[in-house]
Amino acid sequence: MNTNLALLLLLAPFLGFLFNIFFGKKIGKSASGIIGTLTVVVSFVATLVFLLQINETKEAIQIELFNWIQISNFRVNFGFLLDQLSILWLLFVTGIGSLIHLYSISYMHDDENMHKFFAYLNLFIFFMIALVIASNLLVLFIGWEGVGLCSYLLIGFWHKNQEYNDAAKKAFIMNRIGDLGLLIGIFIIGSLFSTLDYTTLKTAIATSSNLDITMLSVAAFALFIGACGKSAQIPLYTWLPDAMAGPTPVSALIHAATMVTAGIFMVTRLNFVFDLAPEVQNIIAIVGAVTSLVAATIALVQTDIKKVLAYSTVSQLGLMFLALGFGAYEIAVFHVITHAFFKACLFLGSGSVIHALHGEQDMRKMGGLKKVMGITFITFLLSSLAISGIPPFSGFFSKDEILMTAFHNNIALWVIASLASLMTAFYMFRLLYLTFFKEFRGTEHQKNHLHESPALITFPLIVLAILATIGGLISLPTNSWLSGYLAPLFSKEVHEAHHFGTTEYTLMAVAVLGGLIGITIAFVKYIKQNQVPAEDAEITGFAKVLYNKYYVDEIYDAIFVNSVNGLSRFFRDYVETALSAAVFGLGKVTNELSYQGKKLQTGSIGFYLFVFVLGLCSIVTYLFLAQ
Amino acid sequence: MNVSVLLIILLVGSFATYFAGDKLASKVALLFSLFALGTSIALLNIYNAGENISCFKFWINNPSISYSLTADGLSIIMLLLTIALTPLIIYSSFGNEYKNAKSFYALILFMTFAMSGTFLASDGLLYYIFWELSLIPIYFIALIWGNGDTEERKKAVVKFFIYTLAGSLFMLIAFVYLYQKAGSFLIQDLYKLELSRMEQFWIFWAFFLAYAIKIPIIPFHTWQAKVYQKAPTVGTMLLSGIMLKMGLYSVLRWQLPLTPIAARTYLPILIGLGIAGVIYGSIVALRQKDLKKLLAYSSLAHVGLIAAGAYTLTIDGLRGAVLQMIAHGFVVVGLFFAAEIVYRRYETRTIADMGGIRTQAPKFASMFMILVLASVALPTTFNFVGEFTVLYSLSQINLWFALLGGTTIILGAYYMLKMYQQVMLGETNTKVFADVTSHEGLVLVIIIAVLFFFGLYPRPINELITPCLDQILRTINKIQ
Amino acid sequence: MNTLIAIIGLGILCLILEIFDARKAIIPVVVIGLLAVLGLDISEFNSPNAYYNNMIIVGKFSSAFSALFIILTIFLVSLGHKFYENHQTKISDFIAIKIFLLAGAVTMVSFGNLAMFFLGIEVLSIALYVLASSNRLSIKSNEAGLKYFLMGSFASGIILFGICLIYGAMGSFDVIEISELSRSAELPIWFPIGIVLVFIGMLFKIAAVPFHFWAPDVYEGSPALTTALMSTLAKVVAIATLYKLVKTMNADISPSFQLIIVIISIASMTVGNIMALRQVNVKRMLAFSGISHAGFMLMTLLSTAKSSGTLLYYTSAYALAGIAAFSVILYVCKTKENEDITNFHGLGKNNPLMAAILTASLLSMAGIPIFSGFFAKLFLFNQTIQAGFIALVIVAVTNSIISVGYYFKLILAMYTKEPNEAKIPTPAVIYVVAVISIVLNIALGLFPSFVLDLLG
Amino acid sequence: MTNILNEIGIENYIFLSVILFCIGVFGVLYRRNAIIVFMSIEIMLNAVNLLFVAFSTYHQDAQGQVFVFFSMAVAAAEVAVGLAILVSIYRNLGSIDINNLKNLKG
Repeated sequence: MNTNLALLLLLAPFLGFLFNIFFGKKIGKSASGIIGTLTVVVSFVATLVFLLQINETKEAIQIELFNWIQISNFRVNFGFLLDQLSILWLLFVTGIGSLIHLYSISYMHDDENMHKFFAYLNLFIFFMIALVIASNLLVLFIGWEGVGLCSYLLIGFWHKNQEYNDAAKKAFIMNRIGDLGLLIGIFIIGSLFSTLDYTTLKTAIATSSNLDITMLSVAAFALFIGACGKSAQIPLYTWLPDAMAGPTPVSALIHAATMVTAGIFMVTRLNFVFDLAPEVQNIIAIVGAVTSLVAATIALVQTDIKKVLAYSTVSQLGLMFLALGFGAYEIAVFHVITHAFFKACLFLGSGSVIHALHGEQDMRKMGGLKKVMGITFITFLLSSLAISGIPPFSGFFSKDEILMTAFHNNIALWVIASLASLMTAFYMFRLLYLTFFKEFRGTEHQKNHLHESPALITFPLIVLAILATIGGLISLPTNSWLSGYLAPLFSKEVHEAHHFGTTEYTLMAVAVLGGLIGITIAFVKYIKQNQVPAEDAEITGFAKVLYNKYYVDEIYDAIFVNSVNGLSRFFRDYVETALSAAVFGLGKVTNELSYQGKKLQTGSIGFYLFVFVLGLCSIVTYLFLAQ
Repeated sequence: MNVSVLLIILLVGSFATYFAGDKLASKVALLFSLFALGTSIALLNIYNAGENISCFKFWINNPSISYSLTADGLSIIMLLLTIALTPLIIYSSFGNEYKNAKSFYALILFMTFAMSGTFLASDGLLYYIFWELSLIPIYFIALIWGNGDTEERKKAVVKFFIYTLAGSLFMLIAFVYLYQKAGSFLIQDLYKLELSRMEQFWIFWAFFLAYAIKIPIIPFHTWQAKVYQKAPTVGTMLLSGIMLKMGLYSVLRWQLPLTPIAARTYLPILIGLGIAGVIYGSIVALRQKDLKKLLAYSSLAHVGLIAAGAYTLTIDGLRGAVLQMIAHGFVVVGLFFAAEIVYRRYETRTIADMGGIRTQAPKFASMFMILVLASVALPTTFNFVGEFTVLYSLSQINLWFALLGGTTIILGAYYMLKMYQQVMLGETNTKVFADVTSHEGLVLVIIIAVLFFFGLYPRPINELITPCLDQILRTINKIQ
Repeated sequence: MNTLIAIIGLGILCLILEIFDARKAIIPVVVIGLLAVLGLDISEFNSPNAYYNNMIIVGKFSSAFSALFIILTIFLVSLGHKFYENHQTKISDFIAIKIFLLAGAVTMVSFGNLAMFFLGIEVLSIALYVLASSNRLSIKSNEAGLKYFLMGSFASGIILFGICLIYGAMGSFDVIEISELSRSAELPIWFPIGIVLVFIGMLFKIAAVPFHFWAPDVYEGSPALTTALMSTLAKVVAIATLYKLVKTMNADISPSFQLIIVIISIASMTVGNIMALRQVNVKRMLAFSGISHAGFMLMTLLSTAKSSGTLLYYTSAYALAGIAAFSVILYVCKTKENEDITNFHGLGKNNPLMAAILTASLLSMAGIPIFSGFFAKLFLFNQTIQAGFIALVIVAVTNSIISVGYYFKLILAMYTKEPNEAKIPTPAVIYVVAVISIVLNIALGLFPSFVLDLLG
Repeated sequence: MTNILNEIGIENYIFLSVILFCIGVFGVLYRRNAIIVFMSIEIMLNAVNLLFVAFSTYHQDAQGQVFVFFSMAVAAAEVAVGLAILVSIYRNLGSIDINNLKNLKG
């Protein structure tokens, strides 16, 4: 029963993919869209069934299908593990997934290759599910690489534009760098514990007496590198902003709600490994905090609506890693969920705006949309409040808990994080004001065609907005359903959230205050003083640095890409030629010898006979000397 | 019924093809290759039933050389690779018109015959004879039906021939020397030898020369790119799909068991060379202007990894190497065929002249994409299984090896996707590009199917090869 | 012995046939006659015997090699049919000379007495002088004749002197006596000198470095058919004789002497191969390849005890390949004034069979498997390594790599260049000879034991 | 006979014929006229013949003298052929200087 249901859950989107690839074009756009959506809904329903099941049994469901890879000291099965974590993850993957599918039916309707789009989306969902329900690291790796592939395909969906293709390629390769780290981690774990299976691994670690902590820490670090790749942390974050080249639903689904959280999922999954490597946890915390700040600063000055959201995503992911770094896994998960709600909502909202403006993404050419696009505006406002951590919206609870944990563990990081969230509030409302308030700054033609998006687009917005608002309920500071639900996963309980004193309240107040400050600054700047961000040319000073993302891409190009290409050119032009010259050289030498040798063959009998006699004499004399 | 039936079929096939005349040649060749495929599968069943399909006859009594073919898991799997790829390769060439087709296809079958022999022979000299025989047909195929400027082609092909021959002749000396010691060329007798360190080192390097040039391991690869580029695609497929596996197979079958001490002593150097090949090949591939040359360098990188795996002397390394050999065999044939498909339409192999194909040929685009992904070892493709196992074995030797070897994951993705982008993506090309014909499609689909099937279920192959590889490892460890 | 008589009888018969003006019949008759003689020879194989108090000693060795010589002669004679069609009047002379040459050859391998040895050499050589210069009107042929004659007679002078010194030391010409004596007491100093002089004279005949200079010029100058004869029959005879000489005269070669052999063989193969690389005239190229092969064959002298089978195998493989190659050359260059490589352009298109045969024979010479050339080399290396000369083998291998260079130059010319004129019709007899010889060559490759074990 | 031999000593015979032989050799090496080269070769052969006779007396054995007949006959045959070649060369070239014969080389 479970097996079949699990297979249904996994394979439904895959069937959707196959169907859309082969027949999508024939059955027409809407049909393929509907089928694509339905398959995901099926998975969602299946997930719900599992959720109910596990709520009563509290028993993780382990399913082993068949033996896949055979290594000397262990074998890897195709297997699923449906426990609290994976089901939770599935819940919002499939849930938000189906909403975004729904949204895309209308959003992508003008695209000739809509069926392909849905095929890819389905494929993505399939791989994401595989990643989540994997029972061992290698099956997780399948999903891990699979979602990377899908993001490649979807970023480069409009493949006629080579810039998009470059972005897609960049995303894939950056992910691959992470994947190498993940692989190394897998190798070490495999050779240390002779298993890649979560459950056996957990018991192995728990029981084993003499753990090689250093190797384990290396493994943990390698795995974290993998997480950095997927979840766009320093130093591998640069692909995510470029990934905005893809259609907006893709950004919402893959690059905000689901795929980018795979890193957090993996770390949470292997919490028992990371718990044993405190140094690595510190690194994670620091990286997370720094990332969140850096990304936030960049987001302050971006003018492309999606870019702002992208950097905000990076920044939020940073916060999640901060939490992971402190071993507060369920808090990170909590923020993942809330973030999924409001960030998806924001992206879809921006999508609807872009839709209304026929592809315009520059905030400087927007404004005053709240009149025409009421629903979009409201949903957008709600989720902006959520992300800025204003109570009682979902973001408030999750972010607040992260900050608290930070405060309890490391004040410095807490300061950084708080700064980041302050900036978050600022740039989100900057975006909100520039987009929806004041007068429209676009072309006349656009102005005349301004319209609220159709229901298919607004419905998901509404749902997500509601979730973004009330999402906090799942883990209220005092009694958290979530931490109770996830408790079986974690070895050591995290108690900070429970005893609730004055410090906590002050922190809460500070956080909220920060959010409000940010909002006010934005209000003063863009409503009162009615500023509009300067044209690219006019940007100067530190703002220019920020606007150009600290020139990180340029630096990477200079250091890595160019050097590799230069090396390649050098090898091709010099080393290769030299090597083959060396081989040909031998032949040339012999030929030359032959050429010289021909001169010996003078044709004169006298000379021939002379050599004859010479040879004769030398042989005879030699024999004499020998005797 | 024993394996020599297979060889007979192929040999007869090659003559039959020649006498069938230019019209029928390709069909006859395909027929015979399929027949051979059927037979080999039948043989596989017999083997799995536990019966003996080896064959042994005395041939020359002094020096004692015997016609002895031994079929164990390793030989059979390599044999199957050869026999399975041949019909694909022949079928893939149906789109082209070859002048004097009868000799062309006859040579292909003859080469298959020779290569199968190499994989089966368990008498050192018989093995060497097949090894050399396989060189002649490819020489003529590349020389006569090759493309590009004749003079350059001649240079490349002759270099290739002399170079490889030079390598293998030293192997011959090694064999003769071993014969002096053992009084027989039979592999089991050679395995029994107790060679001194010194002898082992000499013999090891003699073998290494032969194999390093054939595989090729850097810095002995200089013949490769040019020949792959100049040879007709069919020839390139034979070379990269099967022939270079001969070298790797021989490492497992002959070099390591015969000279274990040397192998252990040089282990770091050899793995280092392999990995250097991976990195070097990938980097050089980045900036190739010619599609076939790019693929040539990519295959240099891949075999580098395989060689590294083989030289780890661990069961994982050997197993991974074999799996990767087969996977690479299929994927590289597929990629070269894709290049050929583009060539058929655009008459060019220069990457710069391509691009914007995907919009015109969605089917081809998707299949090509899958092949590209397989060659960068995306999980669920066969290549991942092999690459993972090899990298794991490397990590067991030293984590750094795994790390450096693992760069293939990154660099491979880089140059392959770059290539794909330049060849397929971008603004719709002005030149029309007809989508794949049914038979081109069939070839690609078969290859893809194989890659995915074994990518998800490599078990049958594992079970076939593992006992034999264990045996080899035992031989290695017993002696040292 | 009967073989020898029969051969001479055949020679006389064909002179008589001319008197009765039955020139047309000569070649068929001779071929049939030679086949008969071959049968006779084989019948003698298992009945070793000595005649005229050890003047002639017929044994396995001699009759096996005589059989090879006879077979080669059959090929050469039948090739003559087309070669001499434009001067039919002299055909009987040419054929007769060839047969007498064969007689000389047989004498050389079956001598039991230095006198017979000397006579054999001279009969062979004088016949060759005539054949070399047989094309009276061409300066090249004359020059070739004279060069060969002068140097040849000089060499035979040396040999004669050597024989004389041996006789002086031993007081006998009988090889068996000599070898017995040589084992026993301490010898006068001139005995080794005598041996060396004879040895050197033979080295000249097989064209080993540094006594090889005549070969390329003579091969190039003399008529193609004669070249064929020289490079196959004459060379094989010479090496066989030298082998027999060394084996019978001093079974145990002194290390210093071995060193000389090693050096000469290395020099021969290296010089031969390297010089051949840049040749444009095919005959000349094959002359140099012949020199290098002489170097290979010399390796057999390092283990005379049991290498006779190997020598027989190597010589037959080499000679058969040579016959095949030359029959193609004859066909291609029949109408040309020279044998330059350009004449072979596009042969692969014009006449695939001929091209294939030439390719096969060249591959055999280069030592590529299943052609007997490979096995010949293999057995040779095997023996030499057994005798402990691994360095020599390595040099030899390196050389066979070089040799591929020029053999393949010819193959490339046939298959990659465009033909410069239309296909010329092939006389059937050439086809027959070429095919038979190459088939024999491959057969030898597939069943080496047949020849290899003849001499146990 | 023998006593003469004993008085003179076999060595001297050997030296004599060796000297003769060498004269012949040098003649062959240094003279350019083909006829004279022939003659030098003849000198070599005759030196050997002399030595044969000497040895045969030394050993009290007739084989040596018989051999001399052989070698004479052979030499005659050789020269006959040689002269024939020479004649045809003279017809073609109008000279018998062996330095003119260098068309075949390289």
